[in-house]
Amino acid sequence: MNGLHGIIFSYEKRNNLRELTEIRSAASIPFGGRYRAVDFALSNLVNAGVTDVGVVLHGRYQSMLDHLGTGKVWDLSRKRGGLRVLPPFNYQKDWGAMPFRGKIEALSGVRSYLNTIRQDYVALMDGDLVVNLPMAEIFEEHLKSGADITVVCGDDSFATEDGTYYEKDESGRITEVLYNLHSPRGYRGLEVYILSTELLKELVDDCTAKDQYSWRRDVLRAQREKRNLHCYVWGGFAAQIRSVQEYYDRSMQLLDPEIRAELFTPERPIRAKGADKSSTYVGAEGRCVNSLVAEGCRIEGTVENSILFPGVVVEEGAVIRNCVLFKETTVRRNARLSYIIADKNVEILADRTLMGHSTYPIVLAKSSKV
Amino acid sequence: MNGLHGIIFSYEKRNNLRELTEIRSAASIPFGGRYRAVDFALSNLVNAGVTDVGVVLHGRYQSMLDHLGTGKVWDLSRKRGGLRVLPPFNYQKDWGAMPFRGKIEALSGVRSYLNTIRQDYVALMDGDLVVNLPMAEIFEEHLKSGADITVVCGDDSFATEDGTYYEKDESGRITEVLYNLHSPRGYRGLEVYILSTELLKELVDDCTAKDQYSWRRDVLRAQREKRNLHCYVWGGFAAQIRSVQEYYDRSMQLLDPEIRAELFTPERPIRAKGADKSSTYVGAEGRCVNSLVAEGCRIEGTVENSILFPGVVVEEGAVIRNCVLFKETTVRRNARLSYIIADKNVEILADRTLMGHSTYPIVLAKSSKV
Amino acid sequence: MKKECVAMLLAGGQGSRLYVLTGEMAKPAVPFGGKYRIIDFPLSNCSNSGIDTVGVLTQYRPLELNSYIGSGQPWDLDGSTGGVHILPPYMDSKGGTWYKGTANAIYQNIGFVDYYEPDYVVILSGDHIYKMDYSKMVARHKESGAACTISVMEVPWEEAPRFGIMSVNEDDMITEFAEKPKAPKSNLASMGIYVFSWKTLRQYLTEDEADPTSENDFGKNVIPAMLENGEKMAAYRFAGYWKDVGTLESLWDANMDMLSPESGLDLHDESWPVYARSVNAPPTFLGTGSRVAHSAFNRGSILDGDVQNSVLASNVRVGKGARISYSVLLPGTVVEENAVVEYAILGEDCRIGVGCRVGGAPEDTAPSPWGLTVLAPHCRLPDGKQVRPGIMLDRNGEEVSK
Amino acid sequence: MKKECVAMLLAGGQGSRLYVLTGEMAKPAVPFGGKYRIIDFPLSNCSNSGIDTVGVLTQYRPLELNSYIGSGQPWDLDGSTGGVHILPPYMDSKGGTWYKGTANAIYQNIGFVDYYEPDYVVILSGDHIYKMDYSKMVARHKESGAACTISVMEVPWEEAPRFGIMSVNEDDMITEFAEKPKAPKSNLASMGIYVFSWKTLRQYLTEDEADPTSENDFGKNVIPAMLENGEKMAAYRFAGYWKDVGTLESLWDANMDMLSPESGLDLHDESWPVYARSVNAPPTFLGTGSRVAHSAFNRGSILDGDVQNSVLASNVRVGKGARISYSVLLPGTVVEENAVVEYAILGEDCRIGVGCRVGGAPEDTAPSPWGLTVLAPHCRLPDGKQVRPGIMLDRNGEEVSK
Repeated sequence: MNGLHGIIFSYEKRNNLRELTEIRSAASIPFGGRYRAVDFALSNLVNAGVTDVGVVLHGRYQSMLDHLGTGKVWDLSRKRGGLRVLPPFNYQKDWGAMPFRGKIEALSGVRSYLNTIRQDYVALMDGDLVVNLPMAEIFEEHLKSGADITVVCGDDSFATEDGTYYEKDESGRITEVLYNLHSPRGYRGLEVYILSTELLKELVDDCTAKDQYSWRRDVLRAQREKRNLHCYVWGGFAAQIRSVQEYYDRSMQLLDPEIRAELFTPERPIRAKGADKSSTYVGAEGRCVNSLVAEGCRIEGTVENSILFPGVVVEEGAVIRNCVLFKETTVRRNARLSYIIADKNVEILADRTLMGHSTYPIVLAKSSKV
Repeated sequence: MNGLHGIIFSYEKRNNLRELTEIRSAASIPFGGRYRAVDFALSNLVNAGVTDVGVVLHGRYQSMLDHLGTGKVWDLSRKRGGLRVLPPFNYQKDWGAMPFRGKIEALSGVRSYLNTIRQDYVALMDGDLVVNLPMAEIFEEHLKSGADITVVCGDDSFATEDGTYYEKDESGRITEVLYNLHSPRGYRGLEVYILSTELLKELVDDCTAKDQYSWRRDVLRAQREKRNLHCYVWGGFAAQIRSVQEYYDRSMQLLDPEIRAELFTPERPIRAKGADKSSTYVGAEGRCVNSLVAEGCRIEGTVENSILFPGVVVEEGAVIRNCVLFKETTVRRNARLSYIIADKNVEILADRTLMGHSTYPIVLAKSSKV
Repeated sequence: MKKECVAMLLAGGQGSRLYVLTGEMAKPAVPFGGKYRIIDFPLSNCSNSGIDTVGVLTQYRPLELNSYIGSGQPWDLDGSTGGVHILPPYMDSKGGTWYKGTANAIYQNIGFVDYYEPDYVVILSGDHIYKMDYSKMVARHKESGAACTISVMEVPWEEAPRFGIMSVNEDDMITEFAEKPKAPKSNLASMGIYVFSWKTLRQYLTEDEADPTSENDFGKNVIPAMLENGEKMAAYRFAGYWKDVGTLESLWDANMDMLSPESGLDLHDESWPVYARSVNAPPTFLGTGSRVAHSAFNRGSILDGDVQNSVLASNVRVGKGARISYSVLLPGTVVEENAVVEYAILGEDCRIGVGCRVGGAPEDTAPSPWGLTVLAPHCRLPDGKQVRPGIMLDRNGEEVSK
Repeated sequence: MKKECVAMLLAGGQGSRLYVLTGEMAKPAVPFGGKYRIIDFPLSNCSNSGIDTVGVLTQYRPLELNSYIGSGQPWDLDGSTGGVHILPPYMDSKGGTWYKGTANAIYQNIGFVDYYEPDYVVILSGDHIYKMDYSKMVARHKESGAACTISVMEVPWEEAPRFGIMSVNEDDMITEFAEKPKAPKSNLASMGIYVFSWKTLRQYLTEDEADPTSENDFGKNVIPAMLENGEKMAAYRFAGYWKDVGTLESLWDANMDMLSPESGLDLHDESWPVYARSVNAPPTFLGTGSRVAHSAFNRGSILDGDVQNSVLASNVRVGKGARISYSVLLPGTVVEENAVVEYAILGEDCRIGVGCRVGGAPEDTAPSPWGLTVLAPHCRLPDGKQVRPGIMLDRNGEEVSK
């Protein structure tokens, strides 16, 4: 399985995440109690035996750099190959801080890196996709199908903002590529693609020469008849995180044991950085049910239907319902929270009450004191 | 010695290095056969027991990121403290890709990082200074002198482009701060400073509030009477690399055993990344004298008064005199080079002759084929 | 590569008083507190005290310990000079010998210590739970000019006969040492943590080795010899939490202590973190019908039952209707539905079948004699099985005696 | 954590035929080729062959080897699953035994191998210099359906009696094995590199251990037993450079080989890098009066003399007027002015005083018997000292016999 190379895109382009992406890119958003979104793409690749991964960065990527380090967590700290972080200034000379207009433009910016890829095939993934794909199997199917490009699609009821949708024939060949749909139909594209390294370079060069920058418009849609585009349908959990609402709804789905079992299957473990925290302690009067709780928390109050990241403190009498609390959130005595997403290091003072709604969860910005 | 924190500046501001900084910042310029300039500042700090170092980046810093990694080479990959890489977008929100106008502005951009410094004192150094300072001793002298700021100065005959020069009284207190001098006089500032963390934050905040950005103008010169500025004079080798000529002259100085003994004293080893290269081989007909030669070279021709980085190949009949050849330079049969600086991966074809002059060494750009 | 101070950690013992828990691993590798292993405490203390060079002396089933320690990265003990090194016995041209005693273990590794030319050597034990700043103890050693400094703590007078007891003068210099004295003259007990000036220790170790009657033990031989020779010996008073977890009961006690901050064992204190190599697993899920109180847990567990006054390690599963109380569950343990576990220590990857009953509370057992119930790692109880209080089972479910 | 293939590296031997060079370290830790240690070759082969789990079996002075291998990072053998592990003998509840033979060393570590549930185990030796893709050998093993595959190479017929010789059929399956046969039936010599199907090997190891008459050795016991039982045994032909460096002469030969690409030992080939833990030192300086030819050197040296046909490790100093030829200088060796060193191996940190004369060329020695001159690490020769060809000195400069 050494024939596959990974490229992960982590750049700002969707901006409905409000305060959550104020200080980070979508790919480094915390998810599921201890992960960053990009942990999923990285683990998906590594679990399929991929040894070389490039991460194309743009925008607020300090937290991403900190998070990735040398890639040791994913065993991508290697003498040959391994993790390659590709910040934007690597591009043509005076690129500056302009965001990319599309994937092609981003790839064109790292064109010389594409030449160094040792593998014959490339998997493209987005850093903000939360999924546990059997990439080895998908790669095998790609090889068998003889497709030019394999497009991985989801098959669940979730729509996503600004999604791409596909129609396919019985053989799996894609017949239509649609976007900007008011009522989505067909298979939701997960923005995961497999194609040969040669073809990728050819597409990037061709498009760049014509000042085309959009992967879905200028490659997938425009060339859907010329190229054999194959649809791989993934029936499991697959969350694209494009808005606060999607973030919240997808997080809450993790309280479903079946979805957890699927996303965290021990066969393909999702690897993440550790936290130097002690065990979580639930006090004698604490109550914590139907919740996903990371290490290092102290729960003396009540927690229901919530997700707690490491080091959250819930003091006596506090009540947390339907919340997602990031690292080091402190909820003081008798405070009451529902439908709240609290970013890192937020403090809720005693006796305060904050309530959002399931259709409009409230985001508390990093380090705020409420 | 845990009381000292290090901050290293690596940003584009001097631009006489021609092709050498085309693809990298001055701090990541190769020097001395196997080092990058920044290895010196990092090693100086680490050898004084400094455990926490921030590197303020700007400009073309991909090669710097690659070089620094997690800081493992300098034992700065730590759970607490260690190496912190500070790229520019960490700054106030819409900073973008504008270069800093000065050190104060750079520090102002990482203002929140300054708050996380655990040590009471800070050493500021430039990433393009090649030196082996006894920082522990300088720090001790700083504490004893009662100075507000200790300014480390060189005391050799070298001038540097755009240098800052100091005059001091007998007690070591600085009485004058000069720059833009046509004929330099006084002590040449090495842009190495020690001061308390509190004072640093105060100076940054004061200056920023007044839109002052220059450390030497707005702090050192403007406040030279108000503050106790102490001059520490370093009599040894200290190369600021601001122009190709300086780069060349300083490199050639390493052929002097005394200067090498000083810069590479085993008491304060300069640490650098390894290269996975085998031993260097000099052929039966090869001749190599008065030269500094890294590992993995193959020398079948003649090498005199030169510096060879890892993996340089000098074929039969080729003659290299007074050259600096970066990694993987290949000099084919019977080619003749003198006064040449060849960047990484340059190939000189057979029978070619290239000659610069000691007052105008020629730079061959990375990967060029001549 | 000169170092001021090197630590040598005695991790060699089989830990036979932990019985089935150490059947397959060395004592310092035994899991503790839901997240740690015992050796995390001395290693984290070293790291936090600024001691970056640690030798770990071990000869008993070191595989698990070796791979746990690895490069030392989790404890920041992976610097390019120093770091943590496992030191098994080895052969030289004259053949090899196993470690005969604590002093002999250091003696056999004089070459290792000499390499770092240390002024001081800190001798640590691999079976104590405590947080201690060794740099303060070394400072006390330097100030006092002693050849050896022993850390001591006050114990209740009635417990003093169970310890090595130090008598001290007004400067806290040791005047007398009595191993488990019937009539103790002091209540300052040795904690088995020593700082030696290396030159002096090196000489005593050499002499001790030459004495065929010696048991080559620090407490029994080296310390008494130094005292007898009139070496300056300082006591260093320690006041925080400290527990020798060399027995099943004390290991259980210490686990319970971590649930109660008033015990003095605070593992949430960020100024003195206790590091550990962590397991990769998703966060723990507490089900709708779960009831977890006064308990600690870690990653990867799924808790659907009742958990009271217990410490659960990673990847534990507690089924619906199951009840766990006053127990310590080591990693990977599964308690199936409606099983009851009380006052027990369950080894790694145990499985307690549906409706089993394991252990019991002292109050329910009287007047029969009571004790902790202990299951060896990988022990699998069939559904409905009963295991009385005080029983210990090996990995095949056979009863073994404590 | 299942692995298809695990490598076990036998690094246990004292290497007594390297005499003074292995007085203080295990044979695989002996420096080679100016930059490497012997063990770099099998470790790099593993890494380049995609084998990421390696057990290193050692019981002889492992300190240097341990700290050299460290976390395995230089060889990319520090993954979170697998990696390189030093495996010393250890004690379990029944006590401990030293490794009795190569097969017993593996036997004692069955638990380690089992942990990875491998299909195949590659058995390697710690004293061979060669570059080999083990994955091709494993592929041959799989294709042939053999229980054991042995790598072999053709040797000149006249040298065959010095080797373990394999007779093979038309499919290169082994039909007969003869240890150092006087009348060899084949010229295919065993290289001491084996691939076993783990299940089969595990069973043979257990049986071998139960046999009190066995020497518990692969070549003497396990392989013959398998052949006798009719197990399928495949030969894997290897054609590149391979040398057992178990003797001073062969170690010297192999060093000389690396100077000549025609020997087949090419260490500059980037497609099959040989990794090493490198020393931190500035580049080497060749002085104005130096004359270095047909020689190799590494970092940190200062060469002012004449160096011909020699291999110099890091941090060597050769003074003005000194002359080195046909010699191997290990790290840190200093040859003072006007000293002459010929046909010698100088151990680490040796010092050859001003005007010394060490060793000599065979042609200058005749008709007296000639031999390599070897100095133990740290041996310091006073100025003007003469050491005749064939002499070996220990670290105190005393003559010892080979």
